[in-house]
Amino acid sequence: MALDKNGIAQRIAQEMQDGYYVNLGIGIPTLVANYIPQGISVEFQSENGILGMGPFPFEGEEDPDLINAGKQTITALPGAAFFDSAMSFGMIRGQHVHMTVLGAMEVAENGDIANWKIPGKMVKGMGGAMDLVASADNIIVAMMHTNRAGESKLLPECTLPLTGVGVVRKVVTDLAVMDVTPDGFKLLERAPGVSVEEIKNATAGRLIVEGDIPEMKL
Amino acid sequence: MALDKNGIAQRIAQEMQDGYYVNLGIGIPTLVANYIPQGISVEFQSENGILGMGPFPFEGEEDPDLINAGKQTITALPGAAFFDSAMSFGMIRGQHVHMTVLGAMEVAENGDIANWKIPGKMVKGMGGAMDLVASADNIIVAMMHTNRAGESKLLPECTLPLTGVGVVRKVVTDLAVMDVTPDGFKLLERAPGVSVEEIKNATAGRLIVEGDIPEMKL
Amino acid sequence: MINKVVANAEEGIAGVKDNMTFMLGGFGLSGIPENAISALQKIGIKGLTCISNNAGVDDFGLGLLLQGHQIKKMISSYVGENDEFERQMLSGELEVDLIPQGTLAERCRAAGAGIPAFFTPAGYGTEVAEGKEVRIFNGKPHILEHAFEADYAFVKAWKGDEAGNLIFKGTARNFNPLMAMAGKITVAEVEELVPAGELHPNEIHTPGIFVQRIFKGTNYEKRIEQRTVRQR
Amino acid sequence: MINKVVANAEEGIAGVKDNMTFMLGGFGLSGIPENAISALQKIGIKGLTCISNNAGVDDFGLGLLLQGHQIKKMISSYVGENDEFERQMLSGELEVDLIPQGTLAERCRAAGAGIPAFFTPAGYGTEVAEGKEVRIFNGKPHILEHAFEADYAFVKAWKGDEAGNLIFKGTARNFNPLMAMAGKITVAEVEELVPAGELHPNEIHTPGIFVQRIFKGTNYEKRIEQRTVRQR
Repeated sequence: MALDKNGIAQRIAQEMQDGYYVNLGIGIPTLVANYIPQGISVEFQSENGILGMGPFPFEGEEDPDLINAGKQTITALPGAAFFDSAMSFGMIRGQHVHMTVLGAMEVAENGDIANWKIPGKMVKGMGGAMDLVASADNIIVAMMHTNRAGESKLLPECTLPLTGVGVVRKVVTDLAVMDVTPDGFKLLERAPGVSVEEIKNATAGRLIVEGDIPEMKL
Repeated sequence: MALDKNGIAQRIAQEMQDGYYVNLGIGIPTLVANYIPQGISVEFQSENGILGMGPFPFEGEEDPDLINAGKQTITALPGAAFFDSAMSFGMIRGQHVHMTVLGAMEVAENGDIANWKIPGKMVKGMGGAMDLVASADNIIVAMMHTNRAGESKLLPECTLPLTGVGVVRKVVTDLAVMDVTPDGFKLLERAPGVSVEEIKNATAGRLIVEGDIPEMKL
Repeated sequence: MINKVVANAEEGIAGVKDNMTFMLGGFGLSGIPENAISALQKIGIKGLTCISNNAGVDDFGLGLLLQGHQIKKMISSYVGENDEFERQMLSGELEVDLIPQGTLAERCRAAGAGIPAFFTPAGYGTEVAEGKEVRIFNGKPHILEHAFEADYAFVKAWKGDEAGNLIFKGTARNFNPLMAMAGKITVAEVEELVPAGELHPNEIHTPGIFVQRIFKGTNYEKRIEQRTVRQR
Repeated sequence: MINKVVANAEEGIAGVKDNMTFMLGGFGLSGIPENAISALQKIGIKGLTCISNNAGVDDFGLGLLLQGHQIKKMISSYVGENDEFERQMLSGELEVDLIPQGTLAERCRAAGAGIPAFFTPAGYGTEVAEGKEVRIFNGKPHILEHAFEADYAFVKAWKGDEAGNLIFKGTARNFNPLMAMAGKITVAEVEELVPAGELHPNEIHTPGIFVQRIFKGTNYEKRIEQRTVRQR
C-alpha cells in the first residue's frame, strides 16, 4: 500500500545521521522532524535565521519574533542560535547544513528539480529553494510519485522551469525510495505491498531495477 | 617654522566634520585624536574590530582583549561596538568610514601612495592599508615633506611598490597642506613662517601655486 | 558618540522621493519596519522600487504601499499571500524581480561591504541565471551576482541606542542587519531606544556606523502570519 | 543538541598531519588559540601552511611553531615583531604570502559561506593584483579574489557551550568568527565552557554549526603586545 505523507516523512527520517544539521522545507518535509530515529542528535536549521529549532509553542506562548521559514510560530531549543539571513545562507551555501529535504513538482532522472513555478499560474517565488538545492550534497526530495492527474513526477527531463540542475541525490515518494545516479533513478526500496511493476508504471524517467528490491522498513 | 608631528596632527584634525567616522593609522595619524575640534562629534574606528575607541586605559585597567590596530591597549567609549574583521573591512570598503589618515613613504602627484614595502628590506606587510586607501573617498596622508636624507616624498611618481593607485585626496606635511588634483599637488596652505619657495624646493612632484597661499591656522 | 536620534517616523523618512529604491527589512511579517511603512503610506510617494524578501499581506506590511499603488517594482524571493499583489502583477501594473533568498541577502551585504560582485552556485541552470556570467569553481558552476543599490534602507530592531547601535530579537533579525549596511541612508526603528552606553558593545548586531537615523517606533502590531501551537 | 565537547587541546587537534593548511584566529596576540598552538608545537608536525593575520612574537603565538620550523608558509597581512620569522624568511626557509587584511578576512568568510570568489578594490594597481583579473564596477577597478581552503581552523572564544556556540570578547573577536566558518574542521577553545542553553541565542557570534570540536582551554597567558596607559 502506498505510503501517506507521514510514511514518506518517516522513511526520510531514516536518512538522518548523528550530528546532522538538517533543513526541512514546507509540507511533507516538515513532518520529518516528528520521526528522528532514537539515539541520534540532529539539529534543525530554518533559513530565516535559527539553528536549534524546537516544536511549536504552547498556546499563548507564540512570539511574533520567533518563526520558521514557513512563517509558523516556533520555539528555540537549548543550544539554539539566531543569526541574519546572510549568515544563514552562508551555512547553506557553505555546505555546513548536511541534509535538505524539500518537495518538488518534478524531478528528472539526472537530478534536475522543478518546484517553484508553473507557467501561466501566479508565481510566488523560489524563496530559499535555489540556494538550498545548489549547495548541500545531500538533497532529498519528498513528494508523491504522481500528480493529481495521475502523471509521473519522475521524468526523463523536467518540463517546468528548473530550481536546480543535477542536484537531487535521493527521492522518497509514496511508492518508492530511489537514488539519482548517472544512469537514472535507481530503485532502492518499495513501499510496503507496492510492486516493482507499479513503481515502473508510475515512473516516466529511466528506472533502474537491479536484483531484489526490498520493502521499506518503517 | 616647519610643524612638528603634533602640528601636523592638529592641522589634520581640522579636516574632521561633525558625524565623521575616522580611521587613524599608526604614527602621526594616531595623534590626530588629541585635537578633535570642539563642538563636533566624531567616532574612531580601528580595523581590528571596534567603533567608538577611547583613550588608553588607566594603569592596571589594561585588557588584553581590548586593543587597537597598533596592538595598543585601549578603552571603549559609551556607544562603542565590537565586530569581526569581515564586518570591519565591510565598513571600510563600503565607505562607511568617512576619513582615513595614514602615513606614507611616498605620494605621487596623481594620488598614488607607497607606504608598505622597501625593496631589499624586511617586509612586514600592508596590514589593512591597501583596503583603507582603496575604499574611502577621503584619504589624507600625514607625513614629513622630505625623508631623512632630505629628499622629497612628494614625487612625480612613486618609486616604491604601491599601496594604492590614485587614492590620496590630501597631504598634510610639516611644511604644507596640499590637495591632490588631476593637475598635481595644489598648494592650499603653508606652515607658519614657511615660504612658498621652501615648499617648492621640497616638492619633487608638480606643485600648483595659485594666488596668495595663506598660512595654516592652528 | 555621534547621535542619530530623530523624533519619529516622519523625520526618519525625510528626503524620500518618488521613484527611489528602498530596502525594507523583515521576513514575512516578522521584523518589518512598521512605522516607516506607515509614514511612507501617509506621504503617498510613488514609483518605488522595493527590495524586500516578501511583500507583506493585503492589509499589513508592504501590502499597505501596494494598496496605494505606490510600488512600481518589487525585488523579492517570495511574494505569496497577497491578493492585491497578484492582481497588480497579473495586470502588469507591478514589475516583479524574483531572486533566490540567499542571493538576495548576499547582494544586500555586498552592497554594504563594498563588494561589487560575487559568485554563487544558487540559480545556476535556471532562469535566474539567464544573461549572467557563469564560471566553474572546484568543478561546480557558479553565476556572478552584483551588489544592490538602495537610496534608503528601513530596518526594524528590538533595541537601539543613540549612537545607532542595534540589537535584534530572535528570527526578527533576518535581512535587517544586511539592509542596514546597504542603504545610502539607513533608518532604524526600535522598540526600545536607550542612551549610548546601555547596550553592551559585545552584543551589538549592527554597529551604529551603518545607521543614519534612529527613532523609537510606536504601536507595534507585530502580526503573526501563521499561528501554530501545540497542545499542553 | 549536537555535542561538540572534547576533553582538551590534544583531542582538539586530533587528525592533524604534516603539510596541512590551518587557519588560526587572532589579531596580534589578542584572541589567539593558545592551547591549540601549544598542542601543535608538542606533536611537532611540519610543513604547515598557516593562514593567520599575524605571526606572533618570537616566544609566543605562532612564533612557537616558527621556532620549531613547523611552518612552511605563512599567509598573513602583517608579520612584524618577530626576529625568527625575519631570519627564516630572509634565508628562504619560510614562504610568505602577504595579503591585504580586509581581503584576508573576506576570503575566510567567503570560504565559510560558499562564495568561491568576489571582487574587491583593495590592492588594485599594486603587486597584490599581479596576475589577477581586473574589472571595473561603478567606474572603479576591482580585482577578483578567491576563497581560502583550510583543513583545520583553530579559534579562541571567550565563552562557548556544548553545542559549539561561541561568544567572543572585545577586539579578541577579530578573525575568529570568519575562520570558524571556514575550517573543514573547526576547533574552538574557550575560557568558559557552559551547558547548552546558558548562552542566550540572541548573543551568539558563531553558531555551533561551524564548530566541530570545542574544549575549555587552560593557563591562558593572554599576553599584551603594546601596553599603553594614561595617567590618572
